Amino acid sequence: MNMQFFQAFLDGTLMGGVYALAALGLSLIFGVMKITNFAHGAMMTVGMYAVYVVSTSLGISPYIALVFAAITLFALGYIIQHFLIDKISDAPTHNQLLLTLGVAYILENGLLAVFSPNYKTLNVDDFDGAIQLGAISISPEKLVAFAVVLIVTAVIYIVLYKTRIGKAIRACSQNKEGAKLMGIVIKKTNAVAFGIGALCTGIAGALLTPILSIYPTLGETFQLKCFVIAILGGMGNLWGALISGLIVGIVESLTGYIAGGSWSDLTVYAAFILILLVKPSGLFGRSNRREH
Amino acid sequence: MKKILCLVLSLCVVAAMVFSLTACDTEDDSDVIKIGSIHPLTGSMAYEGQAFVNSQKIAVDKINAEGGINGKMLQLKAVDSLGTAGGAATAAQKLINMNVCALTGTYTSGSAQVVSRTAEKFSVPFVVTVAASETLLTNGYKYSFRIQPSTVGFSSNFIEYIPYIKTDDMKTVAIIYEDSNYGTGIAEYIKSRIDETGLEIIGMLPYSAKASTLSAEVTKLVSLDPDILIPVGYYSDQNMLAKELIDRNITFPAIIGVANGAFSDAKFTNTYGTQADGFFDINYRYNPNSEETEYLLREYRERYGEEIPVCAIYGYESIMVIADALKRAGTTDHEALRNALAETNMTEHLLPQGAIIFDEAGENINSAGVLIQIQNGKQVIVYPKEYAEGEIIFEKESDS
Amino acid sequence: MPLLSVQNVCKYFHGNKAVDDVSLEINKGEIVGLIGANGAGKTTLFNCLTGYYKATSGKIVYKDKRIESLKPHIICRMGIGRTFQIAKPFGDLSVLENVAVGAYNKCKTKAEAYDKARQCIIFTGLAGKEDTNAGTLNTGEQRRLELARALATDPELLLLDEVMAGLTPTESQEMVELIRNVKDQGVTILMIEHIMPVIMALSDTVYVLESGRLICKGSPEEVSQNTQVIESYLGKSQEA
Amino acid sequence: MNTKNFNRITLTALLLVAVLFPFFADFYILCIGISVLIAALLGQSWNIMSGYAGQFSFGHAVFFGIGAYTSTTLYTMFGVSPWLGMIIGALVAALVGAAIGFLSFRYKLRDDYFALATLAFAEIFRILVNNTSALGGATGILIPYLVKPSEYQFASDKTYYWVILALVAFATVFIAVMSKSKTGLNLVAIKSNQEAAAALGVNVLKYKLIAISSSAFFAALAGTFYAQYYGFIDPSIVFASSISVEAIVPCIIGGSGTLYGPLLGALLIIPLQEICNSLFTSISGINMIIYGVLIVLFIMFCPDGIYGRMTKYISKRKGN
Repeated sequence: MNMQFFQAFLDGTLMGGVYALAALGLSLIFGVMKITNFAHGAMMTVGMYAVYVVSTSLGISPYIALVFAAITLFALGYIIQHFLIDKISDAPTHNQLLLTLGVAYILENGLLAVFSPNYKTLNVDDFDGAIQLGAISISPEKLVAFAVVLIVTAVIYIVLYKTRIGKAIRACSQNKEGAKLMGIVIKKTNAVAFGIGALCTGIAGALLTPILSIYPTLGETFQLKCFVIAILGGMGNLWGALISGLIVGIVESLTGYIAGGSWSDLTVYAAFILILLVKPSGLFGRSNRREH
Repeated sequence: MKKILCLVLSLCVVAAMVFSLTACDTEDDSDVIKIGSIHPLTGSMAYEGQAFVNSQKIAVDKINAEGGINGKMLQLKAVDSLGTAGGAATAAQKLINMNVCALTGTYTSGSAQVVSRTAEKFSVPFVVTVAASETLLTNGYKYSFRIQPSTVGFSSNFIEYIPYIKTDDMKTVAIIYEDSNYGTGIAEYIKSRIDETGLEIIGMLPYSAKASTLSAEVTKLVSLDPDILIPVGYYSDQNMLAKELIDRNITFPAIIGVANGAFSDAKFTNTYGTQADGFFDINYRYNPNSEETEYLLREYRERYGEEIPVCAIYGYESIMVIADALKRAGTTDHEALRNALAETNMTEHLLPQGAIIFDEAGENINSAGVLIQIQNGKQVIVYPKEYAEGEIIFEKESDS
Repeated sequence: MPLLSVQNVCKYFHGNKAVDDVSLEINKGEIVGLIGANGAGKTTLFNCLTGYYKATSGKIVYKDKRIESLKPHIICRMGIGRTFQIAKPFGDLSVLENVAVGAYNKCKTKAEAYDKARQCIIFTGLAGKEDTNAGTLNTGEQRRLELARALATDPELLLLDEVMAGLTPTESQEMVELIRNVKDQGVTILMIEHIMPVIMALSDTVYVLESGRLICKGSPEEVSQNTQVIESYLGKSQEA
Repeated sequence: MNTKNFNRITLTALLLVAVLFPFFADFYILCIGISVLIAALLGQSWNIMSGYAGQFSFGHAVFFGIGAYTSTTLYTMFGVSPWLGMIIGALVAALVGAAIGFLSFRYKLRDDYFALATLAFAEIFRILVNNTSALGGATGILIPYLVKPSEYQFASDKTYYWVILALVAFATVFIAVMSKSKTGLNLVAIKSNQEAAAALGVNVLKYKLIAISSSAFFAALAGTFYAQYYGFIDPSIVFASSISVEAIVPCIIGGSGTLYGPLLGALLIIPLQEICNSLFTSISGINMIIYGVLIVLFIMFCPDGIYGRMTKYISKRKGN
């Protein structure tokens, strides 16, 4: 194929990485708590504002400010789980869903009230234009974002598979009753898991801050996309989320290139429904659909 | 029985609440004139919505400082439309219930459609701040007026101005536009009249204003390689587009925005400085020669700590138009005010156009966008001549 | 000719053989017991018989008709009723309404269905609880409700999945009586049970499952003396 | 006084109050009354499918939008009276509902997954209509302004109020009758446990389809009313996720799976939202924050909804 096609492919891949990280948080939260978090987009925006504030007030690079965003979001996620969602863990699905929607309203409009609705653009001095490789140009912000995504995913992997708390989280996601019997404190584990999920989303938001003009409801636009990716990858499946993030990014980009951006979302949603119907455990999940 | 009892009990609680609703907003102050303002103050359009209200406040304060209208002070009543049609309709009725003399609003076209109908039902004048939909005033409403050009107006301006920009070797056009009402309206209209310009459209690229990246679309533009690129969209998405073009060092012989939410905004040039030099935009703007303009820009900057978004000048102007009509009508009676508005012939205003005069449908007959070019990191009006701040600079010398 | 005949039925999950080449026959009017350790595949077999799982291979013939690929509600309408190991009352409905859901299966009108439901409630000893919310019943009552609902569908063959689980000895005794009464009404019964005395008291024939395979068949006495059964099932359960 | 008579008298009295309400309310309160009833109709519609049958929809805007678009295009293009259009729209929505339901239930989608699928369907419809110029595309459709009761346009909002009140009453009576019938029992049984329901001979797929179709039917009625009352529709208005949320919130706040829950919920939440908008104008965003806090508080402390909570409270007191 021609170079432009390859360019679109490449851009899709890089953007897909960021989607993947955002969706990974959602996937983790669903995997452990079995909760569809409708505040996910809003949490992402909180991450963006956190980077913006820290970066502009301290005059530091957004990539350093990212650490603050991560910490903020971890705390936010921990609090939301500990004080709100945990209290209604036995309630029917739709109540939990509506609760997270209420949280989304609070977060979004909190940002609106505090920061005004004005668009904020963060200028990154670290970079000067795109990197040109022949006919191909690569946005350095996206390249760095992609690298950070890979690093964060690797770290999350290590945390989940090598540390005690990580093992506890995985145990909870597989069998809550069993985990309880093994002496795992479910409440705390859930809160940490939600915190990590929020942290992923926050970092994803932070990575997008240098690329986009941010405003309080920006995260909404990523919400459904995150659901799509998380389900495509199999809820709770780390590598599944990463790969389907890339797939969604690429599909979106190529549709945009071939048919125009109006159709990108349509393609992604249609693919989503198809996957839901045909293989609800995701592209990479084992079929563990409840049989009873 | 107990179920019904529950029902009755709960109903009582709710009824008490509803009556508390009626209790608020019933302050009696007959010596002020209230003007209603309906804009999205929350949600994704909140930035522009709040800017309208801000500029309206400046206008109200200015009129009051000069003694008000026939001795009475103006008062602005701003209500959140929530960005939804239903929200806007409720807001309109609430304001009418507060005895406003006129309504203003609403930025989003759907809301404007609904408010104009409500205004008609209740016979209350409605002055549109900004809402570009070309169908807005096609229903024969008597009480709605629009100062600003519609999508058709902007697109006609494009057809009108293109000869001044076009060079002989420019043949092809690509339009990249956001796919709601406003972007689509402009793109389709330009397409329908493109033959008059001798140009040929080689690409129509709609995108969602909520897109998180426009890389693919830009890549598509590179492969189309049009002589003229027409981008139409809101601030954040067009900012994304421009960033992509600038970062990747992609140029076209001419980039001409039409009602572009970013190119005319001061934040845009603050962000990109001279990097965006050469970009054109056909858009609404203030008249740079007007003293009122200077006042509004300064006042806005002092009060709100930022530059006024260009669209918000229509917030200010809507109040001025209503004030002018109120003075002539000498009363706040809706019918009289409506007639006064219909007879508006306002020569002193801050828009780059002739007198503000409304036609039968309520459209401002002299409304027009101007041609702006970004030069040395500043938006400069280059056409029409009477408002021009500079000449068109052809062939941006790219030294990168 | 048997009422139900199961021929070489297999059910695999991800390659694990939950039910492995099981064949059995149930004649009209019998009570057939199905025993086996936890995880032996009893409930999986039930689920295959009632259409919840599709058997990987094999035939299931009920009254001369192949039923292995039919949907659960069709199988129910053909006259096979079942209860669940974990009682599943419809918590938002009253006891009467719970049973009526089953009764509507054969009854045309509302009056008919509710009549039938009341009869079944009285039959199972739940009289007086008609308007109680089904979610608030105790375990014993929930078991009776399960039975009442299944009976309301007018089954010819009733599959009972551990109806005694969680019952007190007195309640168990009453349940045994109840099942006898059901049989006396002409209903054929296939029951999974853990409690040996119950099986001994009720069954005409007993099948023993181990790791998905049928290892023994016979009268209760024969089975209880079979060495293989004692080793693999009874022996273990006595240890436990 | 016997219970049945008491119930009958009270209900008649309440209905009378509702019918006579426009004579006591000024037009602003009346307009809120209409918003309440639109929300109530959407809530009742959602109630059938999600409250009774337990199939959680997050995309009710699909049906609402189909109702609005069917009647409006039939009217503006072919001159079909919106009264007829409303019925046709509702039937079309019911069909689409059945199709969506068949796809989803056939493949055993449940809970969150089903909710997300409905959300995606709503988005797909929005994008499709947005890009279909025959349906007005992104520009939307403006309904001609003529006061003609035969064409579903009235001079007074009072008439609109009575129309939507009648629709809500229709939906409520429908649910009342349905919930006591075989269908109603089967739906609730499916919500509690669909395996157990199937074991009792309930055709789960069929009843789920009945639920989603009748739910879609009423949502579409609300859509047509919305179009006629406000006079303008575009894809971003009628297929918006805010419409889907408006269907869910009254039902859950009021008490899902109860006959009067959505009515109470709408009666509570719409005025509350309006009060928030009126009282907290100094800083924008505060109104929505308070709305969000209210939702959270309700879910935390009143998970069965107002109606559910009250019935529980009263039965407890009686028990003691």
